[in-house]
Amino acid sequence: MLSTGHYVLLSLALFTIGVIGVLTRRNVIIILMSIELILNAVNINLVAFSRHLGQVDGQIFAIFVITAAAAEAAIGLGIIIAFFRNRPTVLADEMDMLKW
Amino acid sequence: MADTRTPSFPGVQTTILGADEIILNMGPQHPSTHGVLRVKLRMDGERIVASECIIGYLHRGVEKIAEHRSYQQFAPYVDRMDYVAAVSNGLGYCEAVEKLLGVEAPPRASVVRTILTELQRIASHLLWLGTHALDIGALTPVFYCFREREEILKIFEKYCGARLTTHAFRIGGLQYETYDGFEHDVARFCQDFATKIDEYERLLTENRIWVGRTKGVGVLTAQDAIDLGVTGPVLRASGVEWDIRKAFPYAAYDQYEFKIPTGPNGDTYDRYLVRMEEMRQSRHICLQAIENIPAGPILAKVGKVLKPPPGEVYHSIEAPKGELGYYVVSDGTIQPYRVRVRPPSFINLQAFDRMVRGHLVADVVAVIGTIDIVLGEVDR
Amino acid sequence: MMDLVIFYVLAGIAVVGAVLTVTRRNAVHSAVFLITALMATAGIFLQLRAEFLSVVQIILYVGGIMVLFVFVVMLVNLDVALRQVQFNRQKWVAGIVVLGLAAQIVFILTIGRTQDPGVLGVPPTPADQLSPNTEKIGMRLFENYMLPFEIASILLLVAMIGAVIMGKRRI
Amino acid sequence: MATLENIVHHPFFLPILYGVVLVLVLPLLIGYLVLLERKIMADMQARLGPMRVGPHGLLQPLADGVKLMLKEDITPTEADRWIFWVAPIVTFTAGMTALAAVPFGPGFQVADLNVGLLFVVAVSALGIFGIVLGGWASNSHYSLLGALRSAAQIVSYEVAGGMALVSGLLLGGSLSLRRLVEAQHGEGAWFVFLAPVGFFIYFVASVAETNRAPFDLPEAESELVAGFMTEYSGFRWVIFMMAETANMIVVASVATVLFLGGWLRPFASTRELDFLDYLPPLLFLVLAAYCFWRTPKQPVGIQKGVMALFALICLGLAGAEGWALTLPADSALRAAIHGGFWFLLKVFLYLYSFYWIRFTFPRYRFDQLMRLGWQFLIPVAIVHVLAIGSALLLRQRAGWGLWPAMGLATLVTLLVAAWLAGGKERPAYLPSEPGG
Repeated sequence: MLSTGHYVLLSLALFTIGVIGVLTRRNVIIILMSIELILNAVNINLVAFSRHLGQVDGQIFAIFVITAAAAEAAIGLGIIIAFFRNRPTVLADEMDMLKW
Repeated sequence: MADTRTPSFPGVQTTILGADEIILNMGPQHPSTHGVLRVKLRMDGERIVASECIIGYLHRGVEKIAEHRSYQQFAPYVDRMDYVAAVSNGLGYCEAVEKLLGVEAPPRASVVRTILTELQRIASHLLWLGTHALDIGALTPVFYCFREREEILKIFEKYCGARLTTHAFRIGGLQYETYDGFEHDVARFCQDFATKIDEYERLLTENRIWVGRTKGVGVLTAQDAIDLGVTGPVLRASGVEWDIRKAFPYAAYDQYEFKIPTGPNGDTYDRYLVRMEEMRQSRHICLQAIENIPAGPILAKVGKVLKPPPGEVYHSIEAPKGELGYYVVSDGTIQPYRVRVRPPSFINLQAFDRMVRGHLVADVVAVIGTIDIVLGEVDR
Repeated sequence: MMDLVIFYVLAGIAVVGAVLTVTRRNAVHSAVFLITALMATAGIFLQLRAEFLSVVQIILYVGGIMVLFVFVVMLVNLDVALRQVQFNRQKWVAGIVVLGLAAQIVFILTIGRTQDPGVLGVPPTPADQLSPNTEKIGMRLFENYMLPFEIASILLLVAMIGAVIMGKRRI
Repeated sequence: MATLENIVHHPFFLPILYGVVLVLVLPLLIGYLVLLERKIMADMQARLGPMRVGPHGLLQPLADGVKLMLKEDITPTEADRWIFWVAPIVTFTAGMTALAAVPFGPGFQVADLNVGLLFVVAVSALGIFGIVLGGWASNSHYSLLGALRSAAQIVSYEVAGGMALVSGLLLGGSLSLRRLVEAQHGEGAWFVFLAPVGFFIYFVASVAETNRAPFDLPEAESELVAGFMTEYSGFRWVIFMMAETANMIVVASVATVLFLGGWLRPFASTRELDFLDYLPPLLFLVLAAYCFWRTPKQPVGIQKGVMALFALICLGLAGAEGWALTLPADSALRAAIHGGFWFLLKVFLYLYSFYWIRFTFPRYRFDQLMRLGWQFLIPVAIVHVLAIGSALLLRQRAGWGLWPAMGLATLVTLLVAAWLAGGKERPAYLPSEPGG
């Protein structure tokens, strides 16, 4: 039988991978993708406990998380596009100017 | 070191591509460059920053060939330039050489020439309408246009045996006498055609998408058009009332009554309307001409061997696409010393860059269609 | 038994997809693997009887956000970026984080379970509590979570305006 | 022991059976839809269309299939190989999966999901990935432009289409496709009559979402050669084409379920019109008679045979539809057979209108397309949703009748639409100065 622990472990695994991605990659877009991965891991957790407790509140929070993720992606990618127009690079450690 | 990836475009300051800029090669193998035109587009996203037409893929050296053929031998070659309006090409060449020889075609020949040339104008405009509409995405008009064009080509076939490269005329008059029932065929075509052209207009003229795609696209002001030497429907759509049939009448045009349609704005929509009206006027001319074809000889007295006196002559006619001029220089031998053609498509194509700048890729296609180029004529 | 197989297949796809997402050199490949991982997650939501959320995940995450990602990756695609060093020198930070999380897992698996099981000690409720899923979520969302819902819409509006401003060529 | 009985009653048996049938039948169906499209196109363009392979080109799809499968499969040298390879499959899978949830008749679907409609919409939207990735992986400017256009277009029109679906959902009160049809049976009117504006918006949006003319910009042949498919050839190209047709079937099915009464016969709740039940067998009988009549007129023996075969197929279908009539009126099998007929008929009519506008209209330009979507369809759709919601409130709280309430909602929406459309025509963009 499948316990809630399975889902929590999966969530933890995805979260860890996401964190490693954020911390080690240089490409900003992949960093953003790793953040999506982290948010996704959180969603799994929320939904798993929602199922465990028999309440839909967790799923509603997951919807809010997805909303936040959409907003974050839109803004983040907008910044990348705006930056790329001025300096054609996608590497995070080369984006070291405060103004241009 | 110049970067090979960033070719220079005439009139554009920087050669370095911006972050959003790409260079798109349209053609020579492309569904809507009407043959082997190659257009290099420098685009900001989908907007044209600059363009460059690259021609010559169909160059056959027609003008050079003329120098090694006798005057009659060269006549079939001109049919291969603007191959969708071969009759008009032949008329221009024959009249140019006639001018050089100082002979004039007999009245019967002139009238038949007028009828055939006007039919050819309708056929050429029909082909333009079909392909132009196809470029803009209307799939159906092209088949209707070919249906009517077929009738015209049948008349040509009955008259001279050829449909496309007709070689219908001869220096000094006509190649053949008209066949029995020629008048009847032309009259019937003209009667049917009146309703057919309304049918095309019903499909397109009021169509919101068509209007949206053509209005305000590829605007050419009258001054620009004159500066660039643009002629034909493109010039007339810009509001300049200039038609060689009226200005320097040739063949039998001075006997007939017709209007020169002009457009107010010089955009693609106006050029469409102008050409549609021109088809109506051509039909009108044909109907007038068919009423009274004078009897008489069809060939003026010209020798078997043409040996024009030394001299030079420029003669131009109003071909379907614009002013088609022939500049023929004779050195007194049986071969022309030099023949230079002023092809309307080639000159009109110069307006291309002016017309597409600032527009989108989709408009490039509309503009290529609206100039109505034939690459055989551009490249010669 | 069937449940377990389905879970392990989906979880495996998700984890492998996630690993490939953060290790691929080409950002487009990363996006493709992220899509795979997200689709697997949608499957897991389905298994958790969250049909509505599963579809929302597909529509919003995969069909919306990831399209945006792919779009941007294609716009800023640089051949140069492929040849550069892909990882920075923060490996030790990442290592510490991983170690910390591993410690947490060990804690949950051993001490946590025996000493204070918390909610995990409560037996899971039967699955039919959550259905009809869409209706339940709708009622709960508009009865108890009206204010957060409105705030979320304002957040989206702000993000939309921000993205438009950011994307405009000249401000 | 797994006897036949056990297998048949296994919960996965019917879904898997439907799945297999779908996968086997669909390519054939798509092939014949393409033939139908070509025939309709030919008819509208004053020509004959395919006539050579089989009588009246009836075997053309098979010939095309064989030819395309044997064609050389070219991968551009600079292409991103595995994405290039996987892209058509993604698109096709998405279309097929969406079809799985479509009920072709009562009880005649792979799965009746609680969130059926959302599922269909969500999964069919995934097809865009195949297009975008395929266009990117081809490493060609035409493909890339096509892919970018496609992504922008599909995402934009999904908003309008989704809003239009919501107006239907409000009337039906469920996301389950089956219950949506039952709701229309209950109301006694298809939702297309109750919310014509919603249907119209969905129709336009579905044309745009499936990249059909006049919105076929991602593959506009006169501009972008073939858009995202420029570099594809042979079987992979077929998969893209099949996916496009499968997507058309999906959007047509969604429209049929939500607005056109699904598998319901016209006037399903009017008992006096029950004689309409005799229409399906009669229709097939007429078709069969026509085929038999044409059979001796075919020039070659084998063509006679093919024509006779098609006549027999029609006869068989007529027999099946007629046999279903002999079953009791409430029999599930009868409902499934006749429901399937009406459903497919509606889908074909919907597709016919796709073809019709394709051969009539020129193509939009990209900025015009976007303006139409964002500045006209989406506002109108939002107003429509609000109007329908208010009308339902009027019905519930103020006791209005169904028709007056819906009529008012439609009127309000049409007024707003007229106001939006009547605004001054602004140029979509200003061409920058020459030489700039």
